[in-house]
Parts: sequence; C-alpha cells; structure tokens
Amino acid sequence: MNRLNSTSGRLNRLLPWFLPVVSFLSWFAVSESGMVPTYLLPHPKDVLAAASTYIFSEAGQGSHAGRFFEDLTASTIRVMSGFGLAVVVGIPLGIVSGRVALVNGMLGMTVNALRAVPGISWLPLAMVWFGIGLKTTVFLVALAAFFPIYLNAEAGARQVSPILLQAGAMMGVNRLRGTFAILIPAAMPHIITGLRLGMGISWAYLVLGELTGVSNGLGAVIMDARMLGRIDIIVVGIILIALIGRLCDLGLHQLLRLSFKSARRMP
Amino acid sequence: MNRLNSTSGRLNRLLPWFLPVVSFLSWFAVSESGMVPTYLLPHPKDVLAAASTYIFSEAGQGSHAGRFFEDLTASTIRVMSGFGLAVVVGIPLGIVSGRVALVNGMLGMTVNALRAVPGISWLPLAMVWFGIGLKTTVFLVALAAFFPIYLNAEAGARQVSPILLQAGAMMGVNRLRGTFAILIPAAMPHIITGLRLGMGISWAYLVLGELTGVSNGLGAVIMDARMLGRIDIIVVGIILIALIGRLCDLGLHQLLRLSFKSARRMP
Amino acid sequence: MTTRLRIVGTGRKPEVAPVVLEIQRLSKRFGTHGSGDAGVLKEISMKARRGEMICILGRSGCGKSTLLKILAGFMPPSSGLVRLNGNPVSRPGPDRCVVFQEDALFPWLTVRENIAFGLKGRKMDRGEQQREVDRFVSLVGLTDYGDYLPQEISGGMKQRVSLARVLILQPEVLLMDEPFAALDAQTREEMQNLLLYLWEKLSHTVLFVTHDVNEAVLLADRIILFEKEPGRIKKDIKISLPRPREKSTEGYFAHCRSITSEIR
Amino acid sequence: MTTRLRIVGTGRKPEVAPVVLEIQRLSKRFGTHGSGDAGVLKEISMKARRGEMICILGRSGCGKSTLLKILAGFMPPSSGLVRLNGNPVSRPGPDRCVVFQEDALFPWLTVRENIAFGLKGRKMDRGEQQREVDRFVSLVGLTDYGDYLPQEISGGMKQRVSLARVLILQPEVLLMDEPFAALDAQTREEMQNLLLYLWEKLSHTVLFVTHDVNEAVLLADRIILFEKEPGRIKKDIKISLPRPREKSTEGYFAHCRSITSEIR
Amino acid sequence: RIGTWKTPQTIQPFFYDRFLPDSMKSQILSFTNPADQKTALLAGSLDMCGTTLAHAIYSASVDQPVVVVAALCNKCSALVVKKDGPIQSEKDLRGKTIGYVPGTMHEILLRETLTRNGISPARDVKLIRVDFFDMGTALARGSIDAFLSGEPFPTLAANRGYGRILSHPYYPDSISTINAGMIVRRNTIDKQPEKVARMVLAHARATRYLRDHPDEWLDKASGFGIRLEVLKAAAPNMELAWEMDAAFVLKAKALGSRMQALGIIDRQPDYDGLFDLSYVRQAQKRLE
Ligand SMILES: Nc1ncnc2c1ncn2[C@@H]1O[C@H](COP(=O)(O)OP(=O)(O)OP(=O)(O)O)[C@@H](O)[C@H]1O
Ligand SMILES: Nc1ncnc2c1ncn2[C@@H]1O[C@H](COP(=O)(O)OP(=O)(O)OP(=O)(O)O)[C@@H](O)[C@H]1O
Ligand SMILES: [Mg+2]
Ligand SMILES: [Mg+2]
Repeated sequence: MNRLNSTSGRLNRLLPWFLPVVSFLSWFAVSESGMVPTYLLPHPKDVLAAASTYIFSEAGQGSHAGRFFEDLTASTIRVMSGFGLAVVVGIPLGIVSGRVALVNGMLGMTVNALRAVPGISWLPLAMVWFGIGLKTTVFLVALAAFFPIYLNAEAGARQVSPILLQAGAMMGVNRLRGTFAILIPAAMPHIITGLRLGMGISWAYLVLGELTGVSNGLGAVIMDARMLGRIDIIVVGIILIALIGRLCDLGLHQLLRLSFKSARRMP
Repeated sequence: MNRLNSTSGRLNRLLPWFLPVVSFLSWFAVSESGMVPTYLLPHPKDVLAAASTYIFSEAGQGSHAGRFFEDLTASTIRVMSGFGLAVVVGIPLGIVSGRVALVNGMLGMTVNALRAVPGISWLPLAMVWFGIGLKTTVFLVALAAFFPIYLNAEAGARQVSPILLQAGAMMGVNRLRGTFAILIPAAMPHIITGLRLGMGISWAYLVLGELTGVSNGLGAVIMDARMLGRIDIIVVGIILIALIGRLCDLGLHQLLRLSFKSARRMP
Repeated sequence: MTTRLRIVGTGRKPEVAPVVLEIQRLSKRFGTHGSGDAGVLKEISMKARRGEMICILGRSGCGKSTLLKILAGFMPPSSGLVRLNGNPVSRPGPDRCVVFQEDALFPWLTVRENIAFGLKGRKMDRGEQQREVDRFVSLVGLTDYGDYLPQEISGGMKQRVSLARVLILQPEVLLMDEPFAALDAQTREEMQNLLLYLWEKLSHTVLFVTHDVNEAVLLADRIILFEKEPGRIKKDIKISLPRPREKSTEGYFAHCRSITSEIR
Repeated sequence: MTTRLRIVGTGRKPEVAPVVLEIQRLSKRFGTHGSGDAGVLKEISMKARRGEMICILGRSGCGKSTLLKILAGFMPPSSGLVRLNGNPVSRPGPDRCVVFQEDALFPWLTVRENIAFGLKGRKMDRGEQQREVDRFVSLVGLTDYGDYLPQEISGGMKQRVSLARVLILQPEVLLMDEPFAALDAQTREEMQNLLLYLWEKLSHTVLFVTHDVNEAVLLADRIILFEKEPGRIKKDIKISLPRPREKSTEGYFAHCRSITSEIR
Repeated sequence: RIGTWKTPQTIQPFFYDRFLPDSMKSQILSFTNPADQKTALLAGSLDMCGTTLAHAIYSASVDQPVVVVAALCNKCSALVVKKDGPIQSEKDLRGKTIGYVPGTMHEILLRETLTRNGISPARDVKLIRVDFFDMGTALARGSIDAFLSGEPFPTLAANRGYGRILSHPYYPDSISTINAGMIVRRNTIDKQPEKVARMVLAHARATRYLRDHPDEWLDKASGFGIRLEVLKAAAPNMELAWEMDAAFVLKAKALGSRMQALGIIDRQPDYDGLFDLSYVRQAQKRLE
C-alpha cells in the first residue's frame, strides 16, 4: 500500500504519456480504417492541419487562421482575472467559514445551494449587472472557480487539528499570524486541491464567459466552431485547452510549492 | 479561533436564512422601485407566479405549466445516474492514484489536462459516441462530476498517515479490507468534499446534458427559457435548482454520516 | 551533542513569594458519554507562588492533562475559576506555555523553525533570534538535526523540540505534561538539569506532570497527588530537600519511598 | 477497574527453543539530510528464540524505533536481512504485531472498535469476538471507556488501547515501542503483569523497547544495549533471575545497578 | 426520429404524426443549434432534421453527406434597434455597435444589409458576438445599438418595449427570404427513398395544414412559452414552407457565394447534390 519507489526514473518520465499516446494511436487507427466517417470524428491529420492553420497561419487567411496567440492572450487574461477573484474571495471566506460557526451558519446554506445552479443561468443576470464584456466574463469564471476553492478551504480549515492551533495560541500568536502561519499551512492539502479544481473549471467555464459580448478568445472559437459544426476545430480546442490547462495546473502547483513550505513538505 | 459554541440554538437555526432573506428583500425593493425594468430583472411576484404555474398548474395550461414534477423526476434520474457513474469510477481511481505512484503517473497528467476542457466541447463527440438521449446526458454529467471526486479522493488517499496503514497491515488486514476499513475512512474529509462538489456540479451540468435531444427536465426548461428570453423562468430555474441542490447536498451529507463512522465522528 | 549543565545552588526563593496562579473550586465535566455526575475534575483548589516548581502525580486518566489544558486556556472549566496574577484566565497566552503530552509540532516546519516559531512575533533582531535558536537547539542536543522535519526524528527528539520551543519563550508559567516520558535515562537527566538551570535563572513557575516519583522528588518544591474518579487533590506534599539535590542521599530515598507507598 | 493478575511461575522454557527471529547484518540509512556515512543502524545482527523476552535499551535517537519498523516490515533495510522462522521478512503481517510509540489508533473508531479491529478478519463467531474484546478491554482497565473515541481519552489510556488491540491477536512476535511510557507507576505495574501473564500463557517472542532499566530487568530474558551514531549493539546481557521476579531482591538491584552504570 | 427547434417557424415536425401513414410514428427531438442536429443526423440518431441553409451549404462544402429534401421556413429575420434610439434607417447604423452570431444566416444578411447601405462591416461599425438569447438583454441594457436575428427575438424586443424592428433584410435579387430546410442523410435516400418520400409528404401536408389554420399553429407555438400576442405580431414575418424550386436553389447559390466571400466556406458545394427537389415534386403531385 506504499507508494512505489521511483527507482526507474525513465519509466516514470514516460508513464504520463502512455494514455495520450494510446488514445492518439487508436484515434488514428479508427480514422485510417474508415470505420467512422471523418465528419463525425475528424482524421488526426485534418485536426493537425486545422491546428496549424489556427496557430501558425497569417491572420486573415481563413476564418480562424492565425488567431491563436491573440485568443490565448485574451482568454488567459480573462481566466486569470476570474480565477484570481475567486481565490481572493474564496480562500478567506472558506477559511473563516471553516473556523467560525457563525459565518458558516450564515454562508454555508446559501453557498451550497448556489453551487448547483448552472453557470449559464447566471448569464442573463450577469449581463444585467455587469453589461457585456470583460466584467461578465470574469464574473462567470470567478463564480465557477469560487465553489471548489471555497468548499475545499472550508473543509481544510475545519479539519485542522486543534492542538496545532492551541500550540500557536500558547506561543502568543495572534489571529492574523495564526491564520497565515498555522491555519493555512495545516489546511494546505485541501487548499491545493481546491485551487487546482478551481483553475481547471476556470478554463472550462471560459466558453460560457466568452459566449456573449467578446469577439476573441479560445472559448469564443469553440463556440463559433460549435455553431458551424466544425468538429475539427472543436477537437483542436479540446487539445489546446487540455494542454493549457495542464500547464496552468503544473504552474500553479509549482508556484504553491515555491511559496509555501507546507505545500513543499507535506505529501 | 475555536468554533463558537452553539449556545443560542435559535439564532443558529435562523442564521442560514439571513443571506437569502436579505437578497430577496433587496430584489423586491429594487423591483418595486422600478429602477430596473422587469424584462431585465423580473419582479418577485412575477417569478412567484411563473413558479406556481410551473409547479402547480394542470399540465397543458401553458408553456411550462405543471411540468415541474415530470421534469424533476427526469432530471433527478439523469443527475443521479451521472453522479453515480462518476462516484463509481472516480473514487476507486482517485484512491488508487493517491496510493500507487504508477497509476498516478499514468492517469494524473491526462486527467488533470482534461479537467480544463469545457464540457460543451464534448457534446459533439458524445453525440457520436453515445447517440442522443440518456447516455449522452449521463456521460456529460458524469464527466463533470468525475474531476472533483477524483481529485479529492486522490488528495485524500495521498494524505493518509502511513502509520494508520502500517497499523492495519500489522493487524493482518489485507488490501481490500485495508482500503475500506482504513484508507477510505481516513481520507473521508477529502472524499466528502469531492462528493459534495461533484453533486453540485452534476446539477450545474444538467443544462448541458439536456441541451440536446431531450424534451423534458429542468435543464431543458432553463435552456428553453433562455431561448425564449423568459428571464422569469430562468430565475425560477435558478431558485428551484438551488433548493434541489441544497437538498441533495444535505441528503448526501446525511447519507455519508449514516454509512460511515468516519464521516460521523470526524469534524 | 551531550549537554551537561552544572546547577549552581543559588539561594532559595523566600516562601512568601506572591501567588501567581490560583485555582478556585475548579470542576470539569465533558458533555459526551454520561461519565456520571462525578465529572473528570471536581472542585480543585490550589495556589502556585512565583518561582515554585510543582509536580503533579496521579493515575492514568485522572484529569492531569485536562487540568493543564484548562490552565492554559484551551478549554473552559465547567465551574470554578483560574486566576493568573489576579486576573481570570480565559484565553491561551504566551505567559502560560505548555509542553504537550501529544505530538504538537508543526509538521511543515523543521526542528529549527519549530523552535524559532514563538520568537517570530517578538521584537528581536534576526541575528539575535538566530543565536537564541542555536543556543536552544544545542541545549536540547539537536544541533545535528536542525534541518530535520518532525516526521524524520525520533519520539524522544520530538519531545525535546517541544521543550525547546517553549523554554525559549521564557514564559511566566510553564505547564509541562510528561515532557520527559520518552527519554532515556541519560537524556532525561540532562533535560532535568536543563530545566532546573533555566528555572534557577528565570524563576518561572512550573507545573510538571510526571509518572516518575524519583523525578518528582528530584524536581519539586511541592508534589500534588491526584485521586481518580472524580479527579481531585488527595495530598499536597512539601519537599524541602536542599538544592542541588543528590539522588543518593537518604532524605531523597525516604521521600521517594513514602510517596510511592502513598500512591499504591 | 483495577486488574491484578497473579503470575503463576510455570517451568522456564528450555534454552534450546528454536530461533524465531534472526537479524543479519542489518543497516539502515535515510536518503535525506546527509546524516553522514554512519547511517542510523549499522550491521545489527541478533537472534531471538521462541518465547524469549528481549528488552532494548538505548539513547534517544539511536534507532530503536527504526529497527522495530524494519522488523515489522514497514520499511526495507538498506542492507542486511530479517528472517522470521527462516523466511525473509518483507511485508507487515499479523505474526509480528507492533505497539507503536506514536498514537496509531484509528480516530474514527471507539476504544472497543479499535480493539476489535484485528479480530474482524478472523474466523470467529461474533459472540466469541465480543467476549474476547470485553475481556481485553477489562484487562487494560478500560471497561468504562469502551465507547469513547481516541480523542476523548487520556494519553495513558490510548497506550493501553494500543496494547490491547495487539495482545488480542496473540501474535508470534510482539514488537513493543515504549508501551508503558505514559503510564503511572501503578497502572504500569498492572500492565507489566498483564504482559507477563499472557507471555507465560502464549509464549510469544517479545521485543520490548524501554527507557526504564528497572522495567527491563523485571521483564527481560536478555537486555540489549544500543549504542548511538551509528546505532549498533553495544552489549547483550542475559538476565537469569528466577521468575516471578520480586523488585526487592538483591539480585534485581544488582542487575539494575550494573546496567545503569553501563549506559552512563 | 426527427430533430427540430422549438420555435414557431420550425414547428411542422410536431404535426407529422397526423399526416404520416399509420405504419410510421414520429418522435420529435428538440435542439437549439443546427450543428447539433446535423451531428445527430449524421451519427444516425435522427432520420431527418431541420437546418439553416447556411449550415447545409457549409456541411456540403466539406463533403458531409446531407441532402436538403424540403424547405422548412422562409423569412424570419429582422433588424432591431433601440426603441427610442437615434437609428431611423440602415444608414444610421454607421459607427454603431451591432450584435450578431458568427456563422449564421443572420450574419450574412447583416453584412449584406450594411454593404448595400455603403457601410463597411469591418470599418464603419463594431460587430460583437452575442448569443441569440442574450441579444434582447444586451440591447435593453444599452450594450449594443442594434442586432439582427431570427424570430421570435425581434418581435419579443419590440413587444417588451425596448426594441423597434427597423427592417427585414430580404433582397430578392440575391439571398431573398430563404432560411431553413429539412435534411436527411444521403444513404437514407439511397436505401429508403420511400421513407423519405413519406416524410416529405407529411412535412408538406403539415405545412399546408398550418398555413390554413394559423390559430392552431400559433396556439401550439405558444405552448413553447411565447405569449400569443408576440406570436401574432411576429406571424407576418414567419413563413412556413416546404416547396423548393430552381429559384430557391439560385438563392441558395447566392448565399453560398456570400459565405465564401466571408471565408466561412473554402469552396462551393455541389448544389445539385445538396438539393434534391424530386421529393418536393413527388409531394406536389400527390397533393394535387
Ligand atoms: N474530549 C473529551 N471528551 C470526553 N471525555 C474526555 C475528553 N477529554 C478527556 N476526557 C476524559 O477525561 C479524563 C481525564 O483525561 P486526562 O487526559 O486529563 O487524563 P490524564 O490524567 O492526563 O491521564 P494520563 O496520565 O493517561 O495522560 C479521562 O477519563 C478522559 O476519558
Ligand atoms: N524518515 C526519516 N528520515 C530521516 N531520518 C530519520 C527518519 N526516521 C528516523 N530518522 C532518524 O533515525 C534516527 C533514529 O530514529 P528512531 O526513531 O529509530 O530513534 P529511537 O531510538 O526510537 O529514539 P527514541 O528513544 O527517541 O524514540 C534519528 O536520528 C532520526 O532522525
Ligand atoms: Mg495526560
Ligand atoms: Mg523511538
């Protein structure tokens, strides 16, 4: 039941690529065999062509040509703003909820009810509140990321062993320092899970945020492609967002490990 | 920093209603003042009327009249199937990933990449794989719920103190029993968080699952209302799904507390 | 790594030192599991004067740790009052430091960082803090282990870290819950000497829970015997052996024997 | 709740009992923190015969817990081999049970459930299991605390639960890491008697880590003294006092004194 | 199994059951997006479904085996501006912000309108993408000055009091009023031509019936959730259809060329393969 030793570092390096490679190969095989027509499942080489047009062509040569870097920048800004907002609101609220029954009593029911509401239902209201454009996008992304961040921070703060807080208190640590020096580090495993989930869902909700009122962005491209039934572009979108999502996930993890001893030193 | 004692049980019972009541009152006030036209933010009494038509009227008396219970049943079946699938796949995979570096190496990257992919991008592919109807809906719901369940189970299993597993092993507990009697109970706080997030997001993704090819269900009603610009129905949908989501959340929590000592006895 | 401290026998503090800690008819009952009306602690009253070293002896489960936790301010008593310098105690504070019976080190901090933790908030420049930490790391014999994490050191080492991180704060009242239980004879003796040395120097008030009668007689000005079910004070024994105490003297043995027979 | 057991002096086991546990040139080094080439354990070799009671004495941090963990199969040695009945040990198993130095109770199980945990997998009907659990709960003096959770009982009670949940399994080899450190003198004596009683009856092999020389002399057939840095066997002392042993005999004192001077 | 939108102008499939032979039963599935329907059709989940002609042309241009066998509706587009806003004619759109959905019929009509009025879609106005369903809110809130979309949204905007229908962008010399059609898979035509014929016939009959009974049409449509008065106001701009002729195909070709100019398609599809008029003709014969 112990984690296996990483004796064979080589194998470990290759392992993560096993599933992607197998999926790609079977996709390729299915496409080559002609079992599934390309308009249902595009051929990898078509998707590759679409991707290279989207990423590398001169802008203006086709509907999506060369838009990638502009889209990426725009979307990244939106995702990061939304995610950042969710972090700034979600972590403090979650931690306070986890420790103060009063706050939890007040917020808990409402937050846990709203969690279930589909993001798209907020769109009409968000437009009324924020107009169309960046603010609505950021709001929708932040709303989606808020819930996992909040709920994990809350659970994490609730689990913290009272003896650690007592040890801090007897050493004269005030609430503020106690929060940063004890509560957050001790809740770190939960907090990290929440942040990682939040980051993932921020990208996933980008589509919703870019449905209305913005003209560029990866989410907008996916929705355009959907409108047109361009499955090849949708697959390009899936692959690109998966790659970007993975990079953000790694980056976030690294950043947390750099910034917090507890993220570095706990399993 | 300690949780407050629930000395005043009365206050604690009322506390959760504070935010909803305040929001409702300000909504009412804004609507009454006429600052915002009703086609942007419907008046509470219109929403109430729409809700009562939707829930209580005889079927067939209007667009949505009396459809609620049928929709609720249909949607609940879909959500529960999707959520159940996500649980059945996500928890074992997550736990194994958290304990076996080999599995984590193999799954981790792929799962963490796919987390970021917008649910709607899967729709065209899901339709090709599963056709339209229940299977696609369940797939989309399950996919959304899978990630928080998996990631929290994985983090939970990874955090489990090795000494508890060692204690089990020396008492002759085999892997299977060790998993059920030690690993899962010890990872319970994380697992609960994951299940609660997964349940919430199952409802939130219902809209996506009912976007296409099904004619009943709460998600379908919300999408219809959106298509018709019926903000009042959308608000009814928000409120109903929030209520249902909260009930499911409570139910899930109670069920877990009934089924697992560790859910009952740990904070 | 061995640290041997000679105890210089300074003049004894006068008997009339002011009362620092006063416990008035303190009872504690836990809500769960109807443990009867008895409760865990019943009507404990006692006083500790400035600079007194008080050892508490009592059977497993008689409420010694509970008493210390109440004194520290971690839990409220069911009834009764604790006063520190005349003021009622309600919250934990750095004037009453605890060496816990359980492992209460911060698992994400190294040995050095754990020991430095309480100093961080103090007005003290970094260099001085570092020197202070170095001094205490070496006093508890862990110089080579400064960069280890708690899960990488042995049980006895952990207890020494717990001790150091509290001693470094020089609190007015020290509450120690079996701090030397996991130490071998030699290390234990070193730690006892360290405690006595610092106590002579800083003359803080010490409440020391132990199961070792010899240790109690070696350290204490007074030994308080606890009774079980309900937990209450059975006997309050004054130990007026001169300091520094030698373990081989007849007076020492006599005390040990009488107390041992007392707790049978 | 007191449990007093009379030890009936059965005939001593013959010296030629077969070897159960064999440790061959076992070394352990931890990867992190260049603790030098020395490592934690260096070339430990020893044998334990069936039914032998071996006590291990050694300074804090000399590797006693590490040795027990390797014997239990929780971690692999860096080099060397452990054999149980001739077969190399690689995984934990119910033939070698450990009473941990740290708190290793399942926090979500009550005292009774913790004690019953290891029996669950066994072929034994529920009623018999219940009786067995009742018996051990009362043997460790926790009858009134059967429904308490670990966080609701005292440190000493936790150690008694740890002891009971292992003794109930009647393992071939018992590895005990300072099991009585947090107990008061009286409870400790009761537990020692309990251990000896069960040992006489079941004649399992016991490796017992302690810091208390008196305890070691009272219990052990052999006492193994550990040296520190690197951890290795300094001395292997045979205690051939007759059983049941009395703490007041001259032979007992002589052994205690000689060992105490040995570990200075 | 037939796919369609739940909108008044695409309602005919809901009436097929009345006009199909007893041996066939229809099951109607609703969608919000032509691409989804087409994907479901191609994946074999549907036998026939509605589509916009723009989407049909796009699909054919990338060699997807779909065939338009009947028209579904015509007209249905409208250009809406703010009720009390300054825009009195298309020419006033210069410099304004206009909402559109990329890749739809309405985008093409919008661009046609702007160009015909001497306004460059790229330089003289700001086009921003807004989901169909959000256009009303965006207009009401002042986030956009105008939008061009399909019924019932224009009438809804007018009915609610914040919008005004400026014009209907139909130009008889090019795209004109064509809007949507019914498509089937090519291999359905190859393997089950009688089934297609029966479905087209039912479609034609349903269309004729609804044209003759507008009350029943609007009544059913109001069951989708739109108020009857809105529907009545919108009815003149919604034309249920089934007939296709050579002129229809010409208009579609005009649409195709606009689409290519915009870069939505890379090449022209094979219009003769895309439009199969034979079923419409068969139905016409049967109905005479
Ligand atoms: N949270 C709690 N809930 C219920 N009972 C508790 C709780 N904490 C402690 N107790 C009870 O209080 C009693 C005294 O516990 P305490 O830890 O103070 O004993 P102790 O004197 O320190 O014993 P030891 O020497 O074994 O450490 C025990 O019977 C225990 O069961
Ligand atoms: N995971 C680990 N990583 C690095 N070093 C470790 C680890 N575990 C133990 N050690 C080191 O091994 C040495 C022996 O530890 P061990 O716990 O075996 O001591 P011990 O003899 O049981 O001491 P005590 O009597 O204090 O319990 C210590 O120096 C400790 O720092
Ligand atoms: Mg205690
Ligand atoms: Mg140890």
